[in-house]
Amino acid sequence: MNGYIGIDIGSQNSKGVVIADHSIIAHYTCASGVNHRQTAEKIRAKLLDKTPHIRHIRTAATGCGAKRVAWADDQCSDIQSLARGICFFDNTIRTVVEVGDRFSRVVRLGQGGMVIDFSMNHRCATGAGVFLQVIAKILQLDIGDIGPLSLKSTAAVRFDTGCAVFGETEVITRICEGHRIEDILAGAHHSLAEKIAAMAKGIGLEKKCALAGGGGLNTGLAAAIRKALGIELVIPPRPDIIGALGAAVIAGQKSGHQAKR
Amino acid sequence: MPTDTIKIKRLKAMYRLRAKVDDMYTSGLEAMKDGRPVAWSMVTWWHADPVFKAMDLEVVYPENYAAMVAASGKASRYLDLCDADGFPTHLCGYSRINLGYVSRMVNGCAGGIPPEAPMGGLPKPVMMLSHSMLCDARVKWFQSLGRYMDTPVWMMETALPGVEEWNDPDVRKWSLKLVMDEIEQFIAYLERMLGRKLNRDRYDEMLSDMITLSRLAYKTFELRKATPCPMHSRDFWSVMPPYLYMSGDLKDSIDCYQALYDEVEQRVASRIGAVEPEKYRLLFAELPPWHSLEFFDRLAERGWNFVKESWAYNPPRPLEGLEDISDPVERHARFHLHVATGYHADALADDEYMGYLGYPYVKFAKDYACDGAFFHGLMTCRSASTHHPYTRELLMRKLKIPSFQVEGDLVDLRLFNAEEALRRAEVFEESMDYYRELRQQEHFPADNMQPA
Amino acid sequence: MLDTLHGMSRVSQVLADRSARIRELKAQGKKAVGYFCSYVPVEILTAMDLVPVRILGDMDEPVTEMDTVLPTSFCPFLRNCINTVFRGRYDFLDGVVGAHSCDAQEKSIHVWKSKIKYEFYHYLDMPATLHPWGADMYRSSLEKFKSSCEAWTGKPLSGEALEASILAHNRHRSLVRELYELKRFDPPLVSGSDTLRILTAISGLPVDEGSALLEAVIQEARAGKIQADTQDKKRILVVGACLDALPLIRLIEDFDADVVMDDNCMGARTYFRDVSITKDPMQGLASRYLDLTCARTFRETVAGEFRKDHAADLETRFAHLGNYIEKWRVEGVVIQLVRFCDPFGYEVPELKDYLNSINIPNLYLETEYTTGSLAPLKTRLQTFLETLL
Amino acid sequence: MYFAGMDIGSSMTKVVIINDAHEILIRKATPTGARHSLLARKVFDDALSIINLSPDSISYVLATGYGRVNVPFAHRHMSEITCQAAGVHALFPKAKTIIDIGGQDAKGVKLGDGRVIDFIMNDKCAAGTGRFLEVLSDSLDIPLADFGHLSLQAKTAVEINNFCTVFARDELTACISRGRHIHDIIAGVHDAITMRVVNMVNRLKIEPEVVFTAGLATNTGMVRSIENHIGFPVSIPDHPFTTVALGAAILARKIWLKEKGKGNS
Repeated sequence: MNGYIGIDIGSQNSKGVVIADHSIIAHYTCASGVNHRQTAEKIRAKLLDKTPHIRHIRTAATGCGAKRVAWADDQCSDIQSLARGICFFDNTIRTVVEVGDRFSRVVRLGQGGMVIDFSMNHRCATGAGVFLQVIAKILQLDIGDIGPLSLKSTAAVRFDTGCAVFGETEVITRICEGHRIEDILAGAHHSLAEKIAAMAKGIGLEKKCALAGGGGLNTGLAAAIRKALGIELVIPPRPDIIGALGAAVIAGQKSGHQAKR
Repeated sequence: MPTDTIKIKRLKAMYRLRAKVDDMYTSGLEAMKDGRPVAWSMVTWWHADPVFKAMDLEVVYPENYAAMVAASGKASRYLDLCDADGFPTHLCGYSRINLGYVSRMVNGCAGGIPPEAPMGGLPKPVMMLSHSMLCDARVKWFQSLGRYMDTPVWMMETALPGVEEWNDPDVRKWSLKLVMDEIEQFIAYLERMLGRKLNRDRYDEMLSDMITLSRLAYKTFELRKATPCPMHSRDFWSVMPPYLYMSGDLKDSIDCYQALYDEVEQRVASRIGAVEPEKYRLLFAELPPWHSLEFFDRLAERGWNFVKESWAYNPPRPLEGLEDISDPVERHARFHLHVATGYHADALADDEYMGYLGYPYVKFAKDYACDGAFFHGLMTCRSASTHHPYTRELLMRKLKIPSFQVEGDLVDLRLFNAEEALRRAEVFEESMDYYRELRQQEHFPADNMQPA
Repeated sequence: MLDTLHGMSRVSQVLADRSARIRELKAQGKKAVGYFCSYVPVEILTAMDLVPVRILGDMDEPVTEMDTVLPTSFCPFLRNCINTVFRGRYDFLDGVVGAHSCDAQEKSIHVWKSKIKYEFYHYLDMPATLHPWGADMYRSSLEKFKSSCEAWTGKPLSGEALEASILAHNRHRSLVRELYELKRFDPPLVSGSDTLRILTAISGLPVDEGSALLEAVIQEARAGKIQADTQDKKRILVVGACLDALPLIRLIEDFDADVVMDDNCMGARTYFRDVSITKDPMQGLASRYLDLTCARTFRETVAGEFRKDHAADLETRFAHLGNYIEKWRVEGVVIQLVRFCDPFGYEVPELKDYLNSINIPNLYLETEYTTGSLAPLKTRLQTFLETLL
Repeated sequence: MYFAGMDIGSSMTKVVIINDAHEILIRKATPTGARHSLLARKVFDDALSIINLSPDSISYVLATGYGRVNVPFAHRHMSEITCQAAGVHALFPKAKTIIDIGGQDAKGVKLGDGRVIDFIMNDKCAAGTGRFLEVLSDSLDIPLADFGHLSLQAKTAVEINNFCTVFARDELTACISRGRHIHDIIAGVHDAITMRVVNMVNRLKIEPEVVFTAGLATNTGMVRSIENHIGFPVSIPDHPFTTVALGAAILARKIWLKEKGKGNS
């Protein structure tokens, strides 16, 4: 059976996906580390041995490290792969919000995952997932726990820092002021969600709206973004691999086989 | 699939006009050497230029000079000096370069031109002309130089009536009166300073040359409505300074522009485009990244042709009946006042009130049949960036034309990330294609209107 | 009923909901006109029986509606004010008046007018200098403002009504000056934060109600009911554009200092200059409003003559600060600007030159007009105030 | 009599105790965890037990630093810039300019006989602070302590374009994967921090004698980079972490004497 590979080399985490016969056959994620060339090789090896029965026709790479994937047939932009990926998952979605480590993106899409409009944060990492990573680190908590913990808060604390890295100072000051950890986390999630909502309003929201990227795994952030946007959010089972999935779909399209779902 | 066949076809007549910008600086330095006075001036959109020329007073423009210092990557030394002297870092990038340059000139070189200054530098001025058009920086910048130099500053006012207000004859009357008073007072000031009277015939001649040159430039750029568009924005930015700054001999500039007009007309006749095949026709909002203009060649490889620029750098729309005004000062004043109010009537008819800067883009997008608009947001230039959110939404709401935003800055070259912008350009093509189909279905004026 | 309370308790009541009293007046058939800036001649609005309401921002509220209106690198105060308007906090306004005082305001007014419709929307063009021919233009611009108010209300504005309104506003301003006199005591009889709360309250009330409130508050202050407590507080003057940042004044008070005097639009810049009574009241208005101490006006001592006297220029532009510093025995000046403010931004080095020349320690602070952006100022303010020991 | 200065920094909590004759009895620095209001008391008590003094033998405790507001047992708190000035003046009487680069901010201070004449501070963007090195040390997993000697072996320092620390780190990761040497990368980060800090402190007109203190002063690479940039040598206190706490102790004594109305020291 013919299969297509999508590789997304992100700044923190990298993901690989194999699709065949309109469905996801295999996927693999690992830390991007320092050498992106090696990471791409590792993902490829893992995907190949997970799908021995597949004839891998074509590979497309995306993400900031895409150029390092020497053996990829195509390079595609992170925004196109996000749009194609979410459409593969559900083709009635018209807006997707992706919260990555370094960049948050909002894309409005039309039929077949075609990009209508998009925006993302530029020079500064404010509004991206790294903001929560820094805070989890200073509170000596695992990134996976801060979402659920933030949902236990009753009185979210005000968060104002512009710089993602200085979220840490703000956390320290809030701790000094004796606030509870859940309230501090809720404040951080709310502040991030607000920045993303402002960006989304900038290009207009069309229902149905989905949340993708690593941020989608964080239940607290998903709830905060729903509240800030004021509309329902669909979250795919593995929101972090949507970019890689989109790259695989593009590889399929480029090879003439329409990977329709 | 970039192919090297698609390159921007540069106009031959452009090169002579581009060279005229350098004359402005060489003539400024020569004047200094022979002891003739040199003035510094803000761009005044033709409010002061004929008077300067008629009084034979050499003029150089710190804004234009700062743009060249930034483009040649020599800005950081002057920016550091400006910061060290306590000026906030968010001020206009051009003014910070000039403030640093003067601080270096006065404190570092005892008033002489700093040796490292590009283009031979700017000589110490005998007077400086501020102007109230467009932004506060152009009012306060020369005043702040008082800390370093005892050079007198003259402030020239202009009226900036609102769209609805401009429709009122009283407002037109006193706005025109202010602009005329300012011209007369400026003439009186220069006469006192230079100790000689203005030669009114020479002033009238300069005025008519200025209007002829402006009309000829306007006619040339109207030809760019043709499909494919014969002249890329890169050529526009090269030929713009001679009429924006009225530099050098105006009659020579008129000849150069006539040659340019003929070449462009010839291209239109034989359907030659500046970019072939021309896949997308775009507007360019405000100031270009002077330091990385080859970025547009990379976009040309994708078939992007830039067909029209900001209202602020294009010649004003021709004003009927200008020639029949006998009083040169009134003719001059009406010509200048028309710059900022030229599109007010169109804006009012459309119930929009950002009559200059913003609204003209709606008219340009229609007349030049554009597929998209490129917005170059500048960190330290508010007057060139304030209207972007408004204009983007306006183009989408009125004409279903999408916009592409790239961040940059006047002076900090690192903020302009060409690679990242090129990666996103591919995605923006999908938006342009989508809305082009949408416009054709709903037969929006932008697409099916034949250029006037 | 709303006006049973008076003095400081009435101030707190007004501040709790600035629109409450305006809605009552509208119920009685009055109309409310919003404005941003001290350059809008409120005398003309009062004379037409319109209620002038100063539009203010909210430092605690995040700016969420501005993505298709104004960019982020823009005056954060104006962007915040327009954000509160777009969130419906000023839906009681019948009209708006904007002035070409600074470039940011001139542009935001045109964008605002394109997005929200009001019965009455006037844009007042202004010159940038004090040249006589500029003043002529300003005079015509004021006449146009008067005639468009008349057109909207359908009532002519008589000279007597305008003169009565000028007298009422002059009286109102003299009461504010009387309140400021109480701050010359040591300790001042009214704290900096209470002063700002009073000024914010009266900025949304009709002039005579504001004056009545001021009289009550002055009485309470004289009776020592509002007095700040301890003795050795350092006396600070805050210079800036429009400063309605109560949290900043409170931050200064946390470090045993008090804001005894200011030069900003909510305070002295607006209330320390009366309209001189002239045969033609419009001429009195024109000369007063053009000469306010805002940095937006290009002031040169020797306008027109062909020489430059920088020291004299500084005197012309900042002498009024020297007088305030002397009369209110100020020990330190805080120059507080919002980021992206050009008119005041270009003046910072020269203002510091002037203050240093009269040996007054000074500190320049830049905020983003959010409560969060004030937090990092704690260390700077405390250090500065400690240097005044 | 004894006087204590507590400096609650973002990464370290420091205590200095002096006697009436300005002799330093103890200088101690302990990493600040997330819950630092309880830590201050513990650091204070440990220090006392080391020099076996009882808490009530301390006549005056002055707290400073980010966490100064909630040190319940302090008599008073003052800003860390004022304390830094007093501490550096005690160690270097002729000092005129202080360059202080800590984990969370960078400061410049101009001194006039131990008093602060003028100061400037960056705590908005991490790129001009020690935080930048901590982020880099994390992703290269090289201890901060080695950064100094590693950077001194650099041939040509890397030029960093990105403003934001987060994006700069990605840029450096890309440099590594292109084979640039660790020495050049660390030297590049040192220069990036130095350029931003010196640009800022230039607003105060840097005058010798210049003292370079706080966290980064122990990094020999940073010292070299600063000296190259400002054009003259800098003096380094032997305990650069504790100069602020020392200043706090000195001011504690001064204020206590003033309040007691006793004769001068």
